[in-house]
Formats: sequence, structure tokens, C-alpha cells
Amino acid sequence: MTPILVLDQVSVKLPKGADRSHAMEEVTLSVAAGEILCVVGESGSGKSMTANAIMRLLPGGVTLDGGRILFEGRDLAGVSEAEMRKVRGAGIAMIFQEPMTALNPLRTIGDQIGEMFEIHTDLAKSAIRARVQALLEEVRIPDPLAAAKAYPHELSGGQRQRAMIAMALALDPKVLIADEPTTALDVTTQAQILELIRDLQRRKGTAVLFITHDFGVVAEIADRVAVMSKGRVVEQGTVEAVLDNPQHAYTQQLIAAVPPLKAPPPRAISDEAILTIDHVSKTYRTGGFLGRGQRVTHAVKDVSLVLPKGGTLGIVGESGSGKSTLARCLVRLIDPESGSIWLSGRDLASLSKEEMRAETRNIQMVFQDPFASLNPRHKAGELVAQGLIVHGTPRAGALKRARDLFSLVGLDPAAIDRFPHEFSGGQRQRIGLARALALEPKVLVADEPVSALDVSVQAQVLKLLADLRARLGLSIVFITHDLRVAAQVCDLVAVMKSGEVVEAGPIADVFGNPQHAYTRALLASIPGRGFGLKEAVLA
Amino acid sequence: MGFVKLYFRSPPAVIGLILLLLVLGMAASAGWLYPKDPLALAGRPLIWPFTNPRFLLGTDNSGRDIAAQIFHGARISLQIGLVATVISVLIGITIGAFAGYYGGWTDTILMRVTEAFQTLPNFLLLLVLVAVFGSTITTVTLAIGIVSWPASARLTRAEFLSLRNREFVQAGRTLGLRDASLIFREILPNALPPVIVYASVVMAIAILLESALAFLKLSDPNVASWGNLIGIGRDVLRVQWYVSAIPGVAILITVLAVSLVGQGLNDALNPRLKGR
Amino acid sequence: MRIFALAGRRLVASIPTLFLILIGVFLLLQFAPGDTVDAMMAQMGGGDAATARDLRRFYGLDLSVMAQLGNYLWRLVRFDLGFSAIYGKPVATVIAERLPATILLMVASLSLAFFFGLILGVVAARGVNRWPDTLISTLGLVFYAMPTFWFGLMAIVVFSIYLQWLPAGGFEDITIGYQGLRRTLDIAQHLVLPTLTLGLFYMAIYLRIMRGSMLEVLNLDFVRTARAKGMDETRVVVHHVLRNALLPMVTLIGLQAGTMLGGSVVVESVFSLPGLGRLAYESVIQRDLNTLLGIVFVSALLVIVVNFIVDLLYARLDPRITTGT
Amino acid sequence: MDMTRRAALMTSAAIAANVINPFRAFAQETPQKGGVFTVHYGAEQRQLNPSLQASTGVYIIGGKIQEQLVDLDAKGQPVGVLAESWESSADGKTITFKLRKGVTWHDGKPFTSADVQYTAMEMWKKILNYGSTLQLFLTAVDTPDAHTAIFRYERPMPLNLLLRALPDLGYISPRHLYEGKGDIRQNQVNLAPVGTGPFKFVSYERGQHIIADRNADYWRPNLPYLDRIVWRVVTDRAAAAAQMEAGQIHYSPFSGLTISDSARLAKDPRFIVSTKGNEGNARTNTVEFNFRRKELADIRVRRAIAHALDIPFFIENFLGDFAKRGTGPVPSVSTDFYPADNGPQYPFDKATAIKLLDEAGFKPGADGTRFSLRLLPAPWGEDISLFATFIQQSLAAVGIKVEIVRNDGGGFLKQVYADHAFDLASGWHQYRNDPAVSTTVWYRSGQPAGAPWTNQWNWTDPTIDKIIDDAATEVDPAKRKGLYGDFVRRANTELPIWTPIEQIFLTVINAKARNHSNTPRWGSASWHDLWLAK
Repeated sequence: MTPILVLDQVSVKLPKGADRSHAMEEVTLSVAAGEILCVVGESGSGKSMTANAIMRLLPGGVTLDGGRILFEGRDLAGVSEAEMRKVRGAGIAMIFQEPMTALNPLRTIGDQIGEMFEIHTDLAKSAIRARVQALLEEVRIPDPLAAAKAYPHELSGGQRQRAMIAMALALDPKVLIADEPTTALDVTTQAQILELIRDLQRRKGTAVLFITHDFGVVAEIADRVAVMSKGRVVEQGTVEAVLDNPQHAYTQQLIAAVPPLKAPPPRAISDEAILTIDHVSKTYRTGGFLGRGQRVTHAVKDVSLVLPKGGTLGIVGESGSGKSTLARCLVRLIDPESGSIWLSGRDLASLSKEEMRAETRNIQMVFQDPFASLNPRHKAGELVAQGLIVHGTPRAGALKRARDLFSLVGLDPAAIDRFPHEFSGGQRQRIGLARALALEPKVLVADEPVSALDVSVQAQVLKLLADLRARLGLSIVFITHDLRVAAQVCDLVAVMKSGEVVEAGPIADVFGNPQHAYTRALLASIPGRGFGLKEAVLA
Repeated sequence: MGFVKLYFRSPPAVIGLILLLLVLGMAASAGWLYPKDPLALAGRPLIWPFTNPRFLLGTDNSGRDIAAQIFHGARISLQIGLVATVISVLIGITIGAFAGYYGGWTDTILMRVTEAFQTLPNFLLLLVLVAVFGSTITTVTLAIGIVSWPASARLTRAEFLSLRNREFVQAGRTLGLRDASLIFREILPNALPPVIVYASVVMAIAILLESALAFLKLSDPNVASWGNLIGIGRDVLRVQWYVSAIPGVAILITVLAVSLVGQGLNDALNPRLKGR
Repeated sequence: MRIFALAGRRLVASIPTLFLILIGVFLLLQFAPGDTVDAMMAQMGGGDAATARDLRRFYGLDLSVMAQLGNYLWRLVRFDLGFSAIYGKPVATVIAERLPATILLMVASLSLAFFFGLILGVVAARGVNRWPDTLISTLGLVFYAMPTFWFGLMAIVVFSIYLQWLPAGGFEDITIGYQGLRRTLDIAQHLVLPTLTLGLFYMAIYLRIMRGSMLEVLNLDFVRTARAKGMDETRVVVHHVLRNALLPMVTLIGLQAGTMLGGSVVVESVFSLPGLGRLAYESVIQRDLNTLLGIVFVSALLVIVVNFIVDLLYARLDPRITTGT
Repeated sequence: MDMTRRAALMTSAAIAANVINPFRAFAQETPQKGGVFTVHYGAEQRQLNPSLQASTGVYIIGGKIQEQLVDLDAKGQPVGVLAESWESSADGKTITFKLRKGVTWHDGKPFTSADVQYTAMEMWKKILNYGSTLQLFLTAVDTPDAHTAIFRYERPMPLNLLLRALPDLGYISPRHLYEGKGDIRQNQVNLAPVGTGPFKFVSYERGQHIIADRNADYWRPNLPYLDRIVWRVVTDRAAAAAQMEAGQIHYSPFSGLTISDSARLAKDPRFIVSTKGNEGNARTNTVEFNFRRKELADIRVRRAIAHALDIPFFIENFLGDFAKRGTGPVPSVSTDFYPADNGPQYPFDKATAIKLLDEAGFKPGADGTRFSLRLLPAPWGEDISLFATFIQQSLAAVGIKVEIVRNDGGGFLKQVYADHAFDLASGWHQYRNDPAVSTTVWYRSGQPAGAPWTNQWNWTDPTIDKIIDDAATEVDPAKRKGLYGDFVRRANTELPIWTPIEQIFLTVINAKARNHSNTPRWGSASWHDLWLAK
């Protein structure tokens, strides 16, 4: 199969003042019709820049610095802007990562898809409408007629991504570039979208350049793989060659960091319960005028769970399942309507605000977004010492304690005087952890602590959490949407769907032979299930 | 610090800074260059500028030296602008902070009050305040401050609404911080920069309001403010138009300087806004 | 239909604001030295204590403050704005006489400001950091920094005295008594300078807001999608960016309506236009509480109506409002 | 300070020439009928009926629509308008007026003595400012027949006082439009006056203009000449000057334009700028002392303040040639009452001022200030604010720190004449052709608080009170003039208020106007003989 799109020694220069001189250095790769090439790499590896370079939509100050981009034998690098516009959308189409913001909020889906035909063809309005209906049916959007007239905010993330795909494939482009199309979606939706792209690609024979950071997705969908690191292609080949015996050290390290689905042998956990969640529920009432026309959403419905002393209870589920709300109820960031939360003999749910403030010593929380969970205006040491100072430790003692905590979480104690923006994502999560541990809490609530990190950094933080648990005898409530991570970290797991716990128990049983249909569907939609069933790396 | 480098990269911001320094210089050197009371009778009324060496910018219809009034006026206008801005920004921040942080009933009530101030034309309220409390320099400055706080209140409230549920604030809550420290130690430092930048707009408007009041002969007559000079010049506008023109230009330059500096700060603060 | 429910709710919510303003201004003006009878005697150039006493009884100034406030609110609920001390006529008629001049001036200035602000904002944003942007932004700032009355005075000196193109003031030329179209033209000629004086200041504000919001929207994801669909820059701006960039501009109209009437006080006194602005200034000087509160009431209504229209416009522009997120 | 002012303002010789020559050249032209005469109307009044409100702002309009019993002729002597003849009884308690026959109101009803009776008893006595004090002792007006009105007084009313006052306070209103029609003050006719005058009211657009057309059946045969008078409301004085130059306004009365615009238009051949025709509206700038301040209660301090002000310099440099040095409460234009000897004058003499202040025991402090005073200037005159600044500067030179407190109209009246919350005040004293009308109240004790422009200085002087009371009821004109001479001399000696500057209103009028400024109060007159050359 002759390659339809070839990148030959393509380099892209960054404006001065950026963290490195070039975004892409001598990148050579090619993709043929009917083939899916996966470009995989961590954030900052230049994989998205490749897509921009091909489409010649480089951001301000960034310029092509040599190399050829051949599309059907024609070098796009030198082509005029008018010519390039003919290629964009008709020759090479593109779909993006954030379904929420990638569509114009003020215009209907039908208009935005129809616009492809208005630009590139001179079809009559009625013909365009018909083509749009056909496309929407092809991408299996429920009720295509209504979808065409709907506005982006009226559709779910998955439906919006289907609309994007319909838009991209409107003019049967030769090449489809997909820049992390499923990263922002739930696991189940992600599986459907991947399956849709696979099916459309097989039927239309389009060449697909699929950009992702998730090796699971690579295993699921790729024919060939190109691994990128710091703007260079470090390894390239068929998916079996690259995944099963990676040659380059960086690839090996990346693959090793992906937590396997198979849980490690169960740890011995005591049966004494440290935290008991008893029939907790929380409902939100929004909108409505004087009681009429209110929309009631049951975020958490009658949940009862037990966290054994020293053990880790995982709570998994898709977005909107209520797992975060439940976590916030535990630390009383949100006040549950009913039910009680027993922590060593005291019901946190019934405490007054004042009493709860004193109780915060025993239960602490680690947050998801490393960039938002630390106040940019305070020094790192102060952030960690803040809890202690509030609870009465004199400032000097608190700062000294902060220094010890920094070394405990593997950070250079001298760094306590630096500001948050001077640390990497991984380091910030360590600071968050140090802050939570400063008060020596009995229970640690971790809300998606690693999902915002790159795979390699994720592995290090999980490793840190594991030995802290061992050393300090921590009991942890671990919230995540990534079943692989849950498998490696948790002793017990509870699967939540629309506010209810559908299944709970030891991780090996729940993941080994799931009883509830939803758990089964959840496990089935994890991309690249087979991949990484080898021995657990983490144990 | 990248901020300063970013600021000096845009030419308008630099021009604004130079103009501002010029006006500040005028205000500072007023006492030294023109020691006599600027409102003192210096010579014949209505001398044209540049015709008499002793009065570079000529004299007004009360025979007072215009140049002296411009220099001393710089001090007054900047003082009024600054003090009025501080008052309005302080009121604005407090109301905006509490409305934004607590929400619910407090927010509704405070927003009703802000809306009331914004629905009522501010210059009309200024007229009533000056009519009631008299037109000395303190009452005029206070009145301008009281009239122009709603805009900064709305801005602060918007900042607080967006920062209130940020994770670092929730982290603070889990650590057991009280509301007061959450507001003033956690949220406010992050909410301040856009409000400080907006303060330049408030100051520009304050100076314009004072000159409008003086134009209607409602400002403090014992003080050599630019607005007063324009008001006096209004009577001789047909022939000696320079008596109103010169202070008009002075106000133009000062407000231009303040706005340019404000815009420079704003662009340096979020460089993305400056576009490609 | 939901738009009306939403906008209706805002109308209901603004009624307490309205009462808050009226009561606030009423109590505030009680502290002013002298009352409407003093002001009247000042204007009459004389008057003995006896006339002053029974004038005060006539205007009901001898009642306690609370009683006066009670009477005023009781009348207001029945839409009776009371009697104007200055003009010896019901306040409603006095305001009705002065309303056309102010409405014309405000509508003309607002449309000038919005229209040119929008165009110049787009041009500045498209040519960002190049000469069109710097030129337009500095020009905008100069108009913003210029005191409106000063610009008015200088415009009179240049355009009506030296060049004799435009009349120096007044709403229309009554000595000749035009009718129909000729009269409208004459009024338009009289309004050119005042509209420029009031409009340019607000144009500078709209210009800056439009430039900022255009730059903001140009960086959003869906613009990148549009470009990836093979669209040229003009079509991207026209079909995608413009409508999104208009949202903050529309909200600004709502916020600006109040301050514009304030600005007209000065412009109307420079150009001797018979509008609400000058009437407000005179009623403060004359301590005519009924007229002043009448004007505050009407201007508050004006601002609320403008906000109502802005809500409808905003809902038309942004479907997320009506269909509810 | 170089003092020459020639360059800035025009030479006095130029003004003098301008004042005389415009009238001589056109004596023999034949008057032309028709034309619209436009008038600059600076401050809108609350109502337009001159029998209810005695102020130039009302006369400028009402004076053309309604007429009074007696007016002043070119030489300033009383001449009959609605009254043909009059005579007073020996004891001065009965004055009979023979009324003009064949005069009709604008709505066609006949003018009779019943109108005079109703106006005098219901309006002059009860509502008209200054009228109420003038007619205090009027008990009744008898109307034996339709054209005779007999005024009966409890105390003698000097005939020349009444005749001098009636041109301002003698306007007659139509009884049939007021009697039994509710409160006179709220009667809508006040905003659409009906009179017997040469012009009929047409319309009043609030804030814009007032229009009055020619009264076809005016009792003076085939008069007036003009078709229509339009009063244009222009509050901004600079704009008014611009509109005069653009030809949109013919006449600006009562010093309506700024001093510098008036000086400039005086040099323009298209306009005539003069004080002629305003002799009936003289006014003096006042410096009012509040005796509640112990410093000001001391006569030496008051005299020192007077000596500290260089009045000739101020007039020459700031007011130009339309003002002159005042000598006392009675201005020099009042030929009937101006005394030969005005008593002590206070020429500018800084040394004496300082000596007097030292004598009074107020030594200058470390910063050279003896004491400080709050000066409240009236807000309505450009000359008043200039004078206030001048007082501030001059008193600073002798160690008195002056803070100017600015108020609007209502606020000024309340602060000064009701609350007495002032140290110095400065404004206008309007002289109305006879000291008894609006001048002696500034000195007579016992004025109720809140009555504006009266003795609120907390100062009582029995001598001056006796002189005032005697003069008010003295029937013999010569004796009355002598009494008022004593009054002026006493006022200048005690100096409760000081009247250093005398001004007459300034008229700025288009040169095409004819028969203008031909009576001492022409601005307020009926303009029946005014016409416009092409």
C-alpha cells in the first residue's frame, strides 16, 4: 500500500523563550490508505504539534524549519494558503480532544456540518441537508433529525464527538487526523467511539493518524505505532513489534509504567472498620421558580460502605456516577442530606461546622488537578505547614515538620521556599500529599490523585502512595475512573453508577468475575484489555 | 520577573508610563516652581499664553497664573483620582468579596444594592451628594468614591464566584481554615490583580467626574483644580478659549496616561490576550 | 417562551431595587441645606416669612420626613409622580415634555458608540499589534480621556462659530417654525454635535471591549476547528467569531444605560438641550424633590427596560440561555 | 503686578462714544411694522404673572403681556398706563386713581376697577414679594364706578413712594380668571398669562421657548409694531453669545452674557452694548457681616476689612466700565433720593486696615493669620464669584484667612438668612427706585429669621430704626429725602453691611432694533413702540 501521507525529516522551531528550541526534530513517518498509525507519547512530546504542522495551523511564533510533508505526492510545506485551504477538510480532516469546546456553542450541529459542503462544494441547501442526515446516521447518532437542529450544549460528550467525526468525514477525506479524540470521554463512550472510527476507516479506507498518550488505546486500535519523546520519533513499527518487544529504552519504560489490569495478590487487611459510610445520600435541586419546574438530581443514593483499618477502599465509576460527591461528603465539603459517616466512633455527618473544623485532623483529602490544588500565592512550605499552624502548632515547629514531610514524599526539603509554579505536576501532587499527611490523619481521601499526570509520573506517585501506606499504616479511600490504577492500588472496590453502588467487594473477585452487568460492561470497554496481563510490575 | 519585561515590550504602555511620570513630576515640582499660592492675583486678567515671559501660559479671567494652576492642579487631580479610587475599590472589594464568597441571601441583597447604585445615573447621585454635603475637596472626593464602587464590586464578585470552588480553597477548608482566612489569605490575593488593573479605569473616571463637577461650578473653589480652571474659562470661551483648552489638555494627558498604564498592566498580566 | 420568563423574573427582581433607590435619594436630599421654598425665593428675588410659611404648608414640607415619604410612596404606587414645584405642573407632564430630547440624544449616541465601537474593535483585533490596532486603540483612548464638556465647548467654538456649519445649541430652530421632514432635519442638525460629544466617549469603551473579546474568542478551540475545515479568515470571523464576541458587548449596553443619562447632564447644559439631564440638575438646585424623584424613577425604568431588551437580545444570540444548560 | 488694562478691555472712551451715537442717527426714520424679535431668556421662572412675583425674570415676559397702573417715562417720571390720573388726600390715607377707558383683556372681557380691587387686595397684599410690605397698611380698595379705584390706608402712604413702587409692584391681573378658581398660586393662567398689554401669550415649551404675538385690539392705536416676540431658553452664557453672533437672538437683557463676551460684542458694529434703559434696575454688591462672630461685632474690624479692599482696582480689572464705586445703600442713579453727603467712605488703605486690626487686639499668629472667616458668596452672579475671590486675596494680605464656601441658590438663602451659618456673605442688593421698597429692610431690626435680603446680622440700631419708620410714613417729599439722607449716613457710619460697588444691568441688543432702551426699566417695559429695521 503506497503511503498517502509522508513526513520526511520535518522540524518545527519554537519562538525564543520557550522551554526548548524545537517542537519537532527531523520527524519521519508515513501512513497509507486503510491503515491506522498511532502516534503515542507523553505531554510535551510534540505529537499534537505534528498534527498542526500537517494542517499548517501552527500557533503564533511557531514556524516550519525544514523537511517535507507529502500528501498524495505533493509537498504541502510550500503550497499557497489558498491551495492549502482546499486540502484542509476535503483532503485531510481533523477531529479534536475537547468535545465541549470544539464546536461553536451558538450554531446548530446541522449548520456546522453543512458548512463543510458550503465551503468545498456548491450543493443546494436541500442537498446539503440530506447529506448531513446521511452522515449523522452513518455515525449512529440517536435521533439524527433532532440532533441536526440541536445546539452543542444539548448533546452528551459522546454524541458531540460523533458529530465531529461526521463533520470530518463529510467529504470522504483521504486522511483523518484524530488528536486524542477519546481522552476526555468516559470509558464506555470511549470504547464506542474507537469502534466507530475503526468501522468507518475499514469501510471508507481512510488513512488515520491517531494521536494518544494511552497505550491501552494503542493496543486496541493501532496497525502501526510511532513513539515520540521530546520532539523526536524514538521508535516506529507494527503494533505487535513495538508493544511486545520494545527496542528503545524510553518505550520500554513507558510500557512498564502502564498498570496491568490483573490485580496483585491480595494484602492482609484487618477486619476492624475505621470508617463506616451508612445510608448516605445527597440530592441537588436546581432551577425552578418557587418550587415548580425544579430539576432534582440524586447525586448519591443510599450508599453504605466500610473502610477497614490500614486498607484501601477503591470507588470507581464514570463521570457523573457520584463518586466525587461521596468523597466530598466524607470531608464535609458537601453536607449529605441523610445517613451518617462513622470515623472512630464519631458521626461526622451530624457534627456542627465548628465541631467538624476540629475533626478535620483525622480525615484529610488529596485533590486531582496539581495546578489548581495549590494556592499560587503561597510558598510550598507554608502550604504544607498551614494545617498544623491552624491547629495550634507554632510556626517554627510547623515549618520544621514541613521539611521532614518534604523528604518523606521524596522532595528536596530546601524547596519549601519555592512557589508552586516552580514545580512539575508530579512534584505538586507530592506537595498535596505532604499537606494531607501533615496532620497525621487516620483516613486519607484521594480524589483521582493521579489521573491528571502522565503515565510515567503516575507510576512514581502510585509507588510513593503504596510505601507510605505500608510505612504509616494509612487507610485510604481511593476515587478513580481508571480501572487499571484501581486494580494496582485498592484492596476493596465499589462500583458506582448514577449515585448507587452496584457492586462491591475485594478487588480480585469484583474484577475477576464481575456479578453486575454494568461492571462487566465497564471492564469490557477498557481498551487493550489483553495487553499488560503479564505479572504486576508494582507489587 | 517576566511581568516587567512583558510590560515594557508594548510601546503604548511605555508612553503611558512616561506621561504619568511627567504628570507626577509636575505635581511634585509644583511647590518648588510656583511657591506662591496658585490662586493668588498674579497679574492682568486674560493675558494670552506665550505673549508675556512672566506668564508662560497666560492668565485666566481672575488674573491668576495658568501655569501655576496647571502644576498645582496636577497634585489636586491626582490626589482626588487616587483617593476616590482607593475608596471605591475598597468598598467594591469588600462588597464583592462577601457577595461572591457567601452567595445565597447575602449575595442577593448586596447585588440589589449594587444594582440600585448602577441603575441610578452616577453623575445624578454625585450632584445630590454634593448638594447635600457641600462642595469641599473632601466631600467631592468622598462622593466620587461612593458613586463609582459598583463596577469593582461586580468584578470582585465574579472573581470570587470562580475562585470559591477552586480546589486550593476546598483544600483550605479541609485543613480547617475559617471563612475569614479563606477569604483574605486564600482567595483575595488571587482575585486582586484584575481589580487593581481595573482601578486605573476607575481613577480615569474619577478625574473626569471631578472636572465635570467643577465645570458646573460645584467643586471646591478654594482649590486650584483643573476642572475649576475649565469652569472659569467657560465664561471667556469665545475669545480666550485657551483658558479652558489648556486644563482640558492636561486632563486628557493624565487620563490617557492612567489608562495606557492600566492597559499595559492588563496585557502584561494575561499575555495570551495580546493575541498572536 | 422561556426568554420572557427569565426576563420577567429580572423585571420583578428590579422592583425592590427601584424602591431602594427612591427611598435612598428621598432621605439623602432631606439633609441638603435649604428646601424648595428657599430655592424659589432665591429665584423670585424676595419674599417675606409669611409667604414662606404658607408656601411650605402648600408643598407639604411642614410634615415629618416619614410622613412625606409615606405620602410619596402611596402616590407612587398609584403611578402618580406628584406635583412639580419648579413648573407648577404634574411631574409626569414635565418629564413627558423633556423625555424626547433625552431619548433621542441617548439612542443616537448609543447607536453611534455601539456601531463604530464594533467595527473599529473588529478592525483592531484583526490587525492586532500592527499599525491599525495601535492607531485605533490610541484614538479610542484619546476620546475616552477627553472630558465630554470640554470636547463640546471646543466643538461649538470650531463648528458653529468659526465654520458656522452647525447651530451652537438648542433642540430646534423655532423662529422659522418648520414642519414635517424639514423639522426633523433641523432637529437632526441640532443633535449632531451633542451626539458626537456624548457618543465618542462611549465608543472608546465599546471599542476596547470588542477588541478584547475578539482576541479572546480567536483563541478558542472551535475557531481552530473552523480553520481546520478549510475556511478563510474572513469567513471564520463572520460566521463564528463575531457572534460569540458580541455577547459581552450586549451586556455592556445594559450596564452603560445608567451612566449615559448621567453624562447627558453635562452635554445638555453645554448645548442647552431641554432634556432630563438638565432638568435633573435644575431640580437638585431648586430642591424640587418630586421632579428629581420622578426623573430617578423614569431613568431607573429606562435602565430596567434597556436591561429587559438586552436580556432578550442576549437570549436570541446565545441559545444556551433559553434551552437551559 | 503691571496694572495697565487697556489692552484687555476696551477703552472707556470707545464705550462712551458707542452709548451716545446710536440713538441720534435714526431719530427721523419711519417705524416699520412686522418682524420677530428674539430674546435671550437665561433662567426659567416658576410662573410668569408679574402681579404675583416681582423679579426681572418675570417682567422680561409678563411685562409685555400684562400692564401696570403707572410706569416710568423716558425721564424716569411716573406716567399713567392703566391709570389716567391720580390724586392723594391731604392726610395721605386716601389715593384715588382714574382708570383708562376702552381697555379690554386679551380674552375680550373689559378692564374695570373690580380687576384693580381684586389684584391689590388678593395678590399685592398677600402674595407679591415686596408688595406685601408696601401695601401692609392698605385696608380696602373702593370701586364707586367701573373706572375709579380708591385706595384707603390705615397709615399715610407718601404718593411719590407709591408712584415710584407701582411700575414694579403695580401689575393688574384679570379678576374673572382668578376669583373662585382655587389657590391663586396653582392657577394655570400663571403659566399662560392673560393681560391688557401689547402682546398676547401664545405658547410656552418648557426648557425651550415662549412665544407671544401682536395684540390686534391693543388700546394704544395701531401699536405694537412687532408681529411676534420669542424668548429662547439658553442657560449657558457662552452659548447665548454664540447664538447672538449667529443672529438667532436679538437681545440679551440684565447682564445675561459674560463680562468678556459683552466687552467683545461692544466692539462689534452689529450690536449695541450699554447700561442705558436699566437705570430703574440698579444693584450694589454687598459685603455682609455676621455680628455673631465677636471679631465682626467690633466696628474697627469691619472698617479695617473695608479699607483692605482696593475697590477701584477690582472694578477696573474685573468688572470693566459697567460698574462704578458705590457710596452707600442708595445708588447714584436714584436722582430723587441720592444724598449730597453720603457719610464716611472707606478708601483702600492697607496701613489703616492693619492699624485698626492691631487696635482691635487681633495680633497675627505664627503663620501671619489673625483669624479666619467663612465667606459665603451668592451663586448667581459672575461678578459675585470674582468679588469673593478678590476679597479672599485682599484679606489674606492683612492677615485674615478667608475660606470660600460655595452653595446653590436654596442652600445660600438657608445658610445665610435662616441658619445664620456664615461669617461674611456677599451678593446683590436690588434697589427698586425707592429706599422703602427693598433697601431699608437690610438695616431695620426685627426681621423674622428666614426672610432673605433683610437684616439678619444680629445687629440692632434704634437710631436707624426710627429714621426708617419716620421716612416710611413721611408725606412731604423734601422731608422724606432728608430722612433718607440721614439713613445713608447712619448706615455708612455703623457699617452692618458694606455696599462698595454700584452696578447697573447691561443690555446687549442687535443694532437693527429701534425705540429700545427708552425708559429707565426698559427690559421690564411693554415694548409697545419697539420695531426692527430691515
